[in-house]
Amino acid sequence: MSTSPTRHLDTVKHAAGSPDAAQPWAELGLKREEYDRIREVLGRRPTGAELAMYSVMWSEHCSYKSSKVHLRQFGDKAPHSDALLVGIGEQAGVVDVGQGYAVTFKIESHNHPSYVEPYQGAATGVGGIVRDIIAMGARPIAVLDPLRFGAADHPDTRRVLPGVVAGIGGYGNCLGLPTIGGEVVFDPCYQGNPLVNALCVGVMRHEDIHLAKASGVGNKVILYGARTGGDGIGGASILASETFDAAKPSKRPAVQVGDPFQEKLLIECTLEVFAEGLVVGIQDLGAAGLSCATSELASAGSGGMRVDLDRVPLRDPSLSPEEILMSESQERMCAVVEPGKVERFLEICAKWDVIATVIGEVTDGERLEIFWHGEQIVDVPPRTVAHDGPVYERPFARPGWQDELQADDPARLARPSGGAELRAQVLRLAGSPNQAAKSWITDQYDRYVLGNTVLAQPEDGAVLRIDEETGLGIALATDGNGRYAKLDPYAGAQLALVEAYRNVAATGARPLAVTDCLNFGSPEDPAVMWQFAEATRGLADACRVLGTPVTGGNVSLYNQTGEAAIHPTPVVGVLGVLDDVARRTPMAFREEGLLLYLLGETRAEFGGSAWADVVHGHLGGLPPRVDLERERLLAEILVAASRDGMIDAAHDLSDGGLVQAVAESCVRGGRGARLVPPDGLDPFTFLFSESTARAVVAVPRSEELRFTDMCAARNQPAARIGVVDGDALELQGHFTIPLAELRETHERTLPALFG
Amino acid sequence: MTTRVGVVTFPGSLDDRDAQRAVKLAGAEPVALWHGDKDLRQVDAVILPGGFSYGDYLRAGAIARFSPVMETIIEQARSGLPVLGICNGFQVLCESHLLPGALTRNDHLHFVCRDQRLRVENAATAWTSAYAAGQEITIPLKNGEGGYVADARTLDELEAEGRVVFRYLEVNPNGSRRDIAGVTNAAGNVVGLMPHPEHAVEELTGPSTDGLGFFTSVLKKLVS
Amino acid sequence: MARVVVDVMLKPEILDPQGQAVQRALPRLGFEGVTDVRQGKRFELEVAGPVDESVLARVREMAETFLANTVIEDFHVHVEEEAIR
Amino acid sequence: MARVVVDVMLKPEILDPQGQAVQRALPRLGFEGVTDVRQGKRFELEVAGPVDESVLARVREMAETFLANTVIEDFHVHVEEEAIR
Ligand SMILES: Nc1ncnc2c1ncn2[C@@H]1O[C@H](COP(=O)(O)OP(=O)(O)O)[C@@H](O)[C@H]1O
Ligand SMILES: [Mg+2]
Repeated sequence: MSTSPTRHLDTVKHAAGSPDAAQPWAELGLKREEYDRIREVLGRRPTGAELAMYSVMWSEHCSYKSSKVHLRQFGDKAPHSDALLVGIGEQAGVVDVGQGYAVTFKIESHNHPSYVEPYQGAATGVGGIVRDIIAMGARPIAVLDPLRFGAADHPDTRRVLPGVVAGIGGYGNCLGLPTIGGEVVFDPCYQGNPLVNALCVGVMRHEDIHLAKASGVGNKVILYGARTGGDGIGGASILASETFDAAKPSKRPAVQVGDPFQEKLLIECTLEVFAEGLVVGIQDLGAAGLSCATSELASAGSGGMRVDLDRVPLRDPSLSPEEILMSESQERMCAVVEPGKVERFLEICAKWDVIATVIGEVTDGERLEIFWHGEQIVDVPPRTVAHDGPVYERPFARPGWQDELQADDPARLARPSGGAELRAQVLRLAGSPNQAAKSWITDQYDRYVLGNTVLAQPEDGAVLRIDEETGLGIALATDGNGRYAKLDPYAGAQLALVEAYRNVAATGARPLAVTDCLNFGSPEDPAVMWQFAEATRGLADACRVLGTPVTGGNVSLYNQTGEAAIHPTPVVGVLGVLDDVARRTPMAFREEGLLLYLLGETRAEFGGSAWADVVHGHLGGLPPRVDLERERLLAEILVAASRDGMIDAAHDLSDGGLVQAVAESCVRGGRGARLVPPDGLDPFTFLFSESTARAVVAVPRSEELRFTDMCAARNQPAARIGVVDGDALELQGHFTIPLAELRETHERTLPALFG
Repeated sequence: MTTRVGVVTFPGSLDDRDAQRAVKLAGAEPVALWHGDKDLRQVDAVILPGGFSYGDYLRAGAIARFSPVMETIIEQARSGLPVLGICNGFQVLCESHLLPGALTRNDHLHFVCRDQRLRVENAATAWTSAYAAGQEITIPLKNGEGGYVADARTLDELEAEGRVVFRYLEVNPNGSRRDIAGVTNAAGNVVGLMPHPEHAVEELTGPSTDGLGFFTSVLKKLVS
Repeated sequence: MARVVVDVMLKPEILDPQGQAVQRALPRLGFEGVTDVRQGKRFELEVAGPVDESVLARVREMAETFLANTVIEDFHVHVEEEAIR
Repeated sequence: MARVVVDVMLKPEILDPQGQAVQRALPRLGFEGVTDVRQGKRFELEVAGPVDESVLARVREMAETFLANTVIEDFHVHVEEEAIR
């Protein structure tokens, strides 16, 4: 695959003179037509180095060739938003949160690497998304980690989960970023394909926004950070772009090992060079390493670029130029710097003990030219590498089984009869792995570092202060429900959005913008492609109605073992803003006598529900109905109630329904609650339905009138369902569960499985 | 004249800005100190903050201990400069032999972040005079290598001399010998502990404001 | 009673941040001339009974499946001839 | 070029939770007969030039002051005879 430096060097000149030389395009994951297109673009066969660059950059992972045509909707249908400063297409979107602050956030996947090597896969996933945020000029301030694993009691989950969690903690804690929210979902469909998504958020002043581009002839290209080694060659991006087959050793990439300490130095060093105005453009090195950074920087700038690849500091001196171009060594960045500022730039790097090397410069040509010991090995139009990759209109078709699945209505399932059975099922849900407390995991994450964490897990949304004087802050939540999306991918994507949106609103924050990670099976399967098309359409449509633009995200395809794809799993992150974080609404019921109100309408909706799963092992029917106008109204009510101090606690209702939410708020606050179903609702539906656009709030008696008046005035359905009281969860006339028993049931599950 | 409290930043320090914030909230002036400078900029006291200095790669605190700033701190601590080591700072102080014992991997082998109940056993040190002996406080704990160990003789000596400053209550989160969360040197000017008082100085962001007393204690001592 | 030692080191191509941190610190401490440092793990197993080839084979299997992560690490098993302590 | 190895182990009287965790797991994995496990560190130093007594003395000093924390750890320095890889 590669030419070692001692062997013959495949120069541009040599390539032009040897059109018929055999090239390993298929091994590098290229299709015949793609290889032919490269030859057409170049007017000759590519050199080995060029082939390496095109192959990684045109991989599914880097080029989005299957998803591009669908992702366009996020731009085309984007709602107008005054808050959007930088939209989709940059390394991460940027949102105006007021008072001169801008926030950038993005979610990414590291699914395949985390299956191969859970600790390092997850750790480097965090590292990668953090560098995206630094590259925008922002200081990273927090991480969220939506995770999905196979069955909780499967032996392989015991290997993957502890490793992934330790990796996220090991990297994030050492880097000094609080990990303050996320998800943990277990489902057999993720057995061979765990999903490790990571979201990072950063903050900066408006004037500090930086975009990746290389302009200004004569400006220097500086590579800084870790030395380049053999990591990920062969390669992680290619691996993430094909059906994963762990049995094929040739597809096992050299695992990338993260160095969070190096990344911490990179953060401080990068922020310092930004602050001194030393950079023209900057780009992180992630998938496809230098191939990506040089071609993207060059194609975003005005001129061309020349790089002397032999100047790249190496960890392994035997690497060939092709390997250097493809290496995915972590903790590296690339900056474009005016010649007069290079010295100062290098000084700051030295202060932070960061290796920095001038490897090239911006030229007045239009080509990206790469040299190896003086000989030219790459001469390409950078756009053709970075942006003009293949675009596929992959066929898609609603799968034949979809109708049957939807027809399998959960109405046929036996419902609990009587108080004892209700009680038993409440406890079964509260202790089921998906509903159980996640503290065994989240206690391994530092939630205090940086000193601005106002709310963290298990709260609905994470809340961070960003200005100590004014109290300005943001809220974030991520959600996704593969079961819903399997039943109806269009609705499923919308349900992910509305849940995250509602979670953010429950804290009192105004939802502003969206990032998404689309985890799906193989795009070569028309059924999967249909799920993907439906999900993107659903998300784009709903974002338009809610006025929350998608600012960026990530697509992870080929999450599939053999013929079996994972459930379609769009994961959505929502960012909101609070003018004063002192006003945030927590989830805990902390005082006796608070009145409990159920906001929203409850219907008998059990398709894809936690109840159907836990009690009956059933997945069928239709997911809960989406009502975007109701979601928007509910958010307005929650935000107004928080701002005006009308409520003491709020918790959104989602999987597990009302009783799960109330149980969580009781356990968190150390208080019991007495519940009575509102008129017309049977106890079962009251407790377990997963109807959307609902939340439970705790209202002090002194505020009751003001609160109910507001709901009435805005047509927000609100029903008084009980009171915070005693030390048990009671459904009046049906059952009582002592708080201690509830807590014990909720908290013992994960330690018992993984402790 | 305001009291100046230095906070050292090593490569990999994480809670340095939090320690500075706590110093400010207590009414003193925080002064940033850089690991590479021997000069302590005329501060009246020094805090070694939490974090992962040098990635904690060899042993927590082992590499930081050899930094230029530590040369001066070790020297001045011996002649009475108040020094507080929090978490990684505590590890640095043990590695520097300013405090006895060592911190090892948590017995359960996981990083743990929790709101930890402590008893203040000694309220006579430079950093604890704002508390009453026996007072119970809750402040965050977050570490992977917080198990305090020392040989039995050293432990007995610490107990006998009242140099165990904090003890874990309810849960021993890391297998520390005799539930020790923090210790002092014989003179009472150097104190180290694993939990993080600087994360318990504001209602909004901490589990309590119980940590503020560390910073007011040193202020009181320096002013008097 | 015999002691079997399993040494586990990262594969040469895998980044070793720990070893690098040590190496970088050495010159500052006045130790010159060390061109590379790798940090690994050493397991000392006390085994009941004599150590014959079948015991060693079992330990090798243990190293392969458990003590080392062969995705990123190599290991070496040997009987301790010389006591550390 | 020569390789000097420094093995660092917790002193016998210091609790070794990592070693214990390994030992506890072994029977579950079907490995019986291991009565104790201790986990320590192994440093491989590549040294330029020949390794004579003075180099070893320097490495010992390095181990004493830096690679090991002698409050809780013992160490052992030796020249590598047998390569792991
Ligand atoms: N892997 C994780 N990392 C951090 N926080 C998590 C993780 N998994 C779950 N959480 C937190 O636990 C709480 C409950 O999660 P979940 O039940 O998914 O919330 P919801 O259903 O309201 O979205 C939330 O605060 C969430 O952020
Ligand atoms: Mg929620």
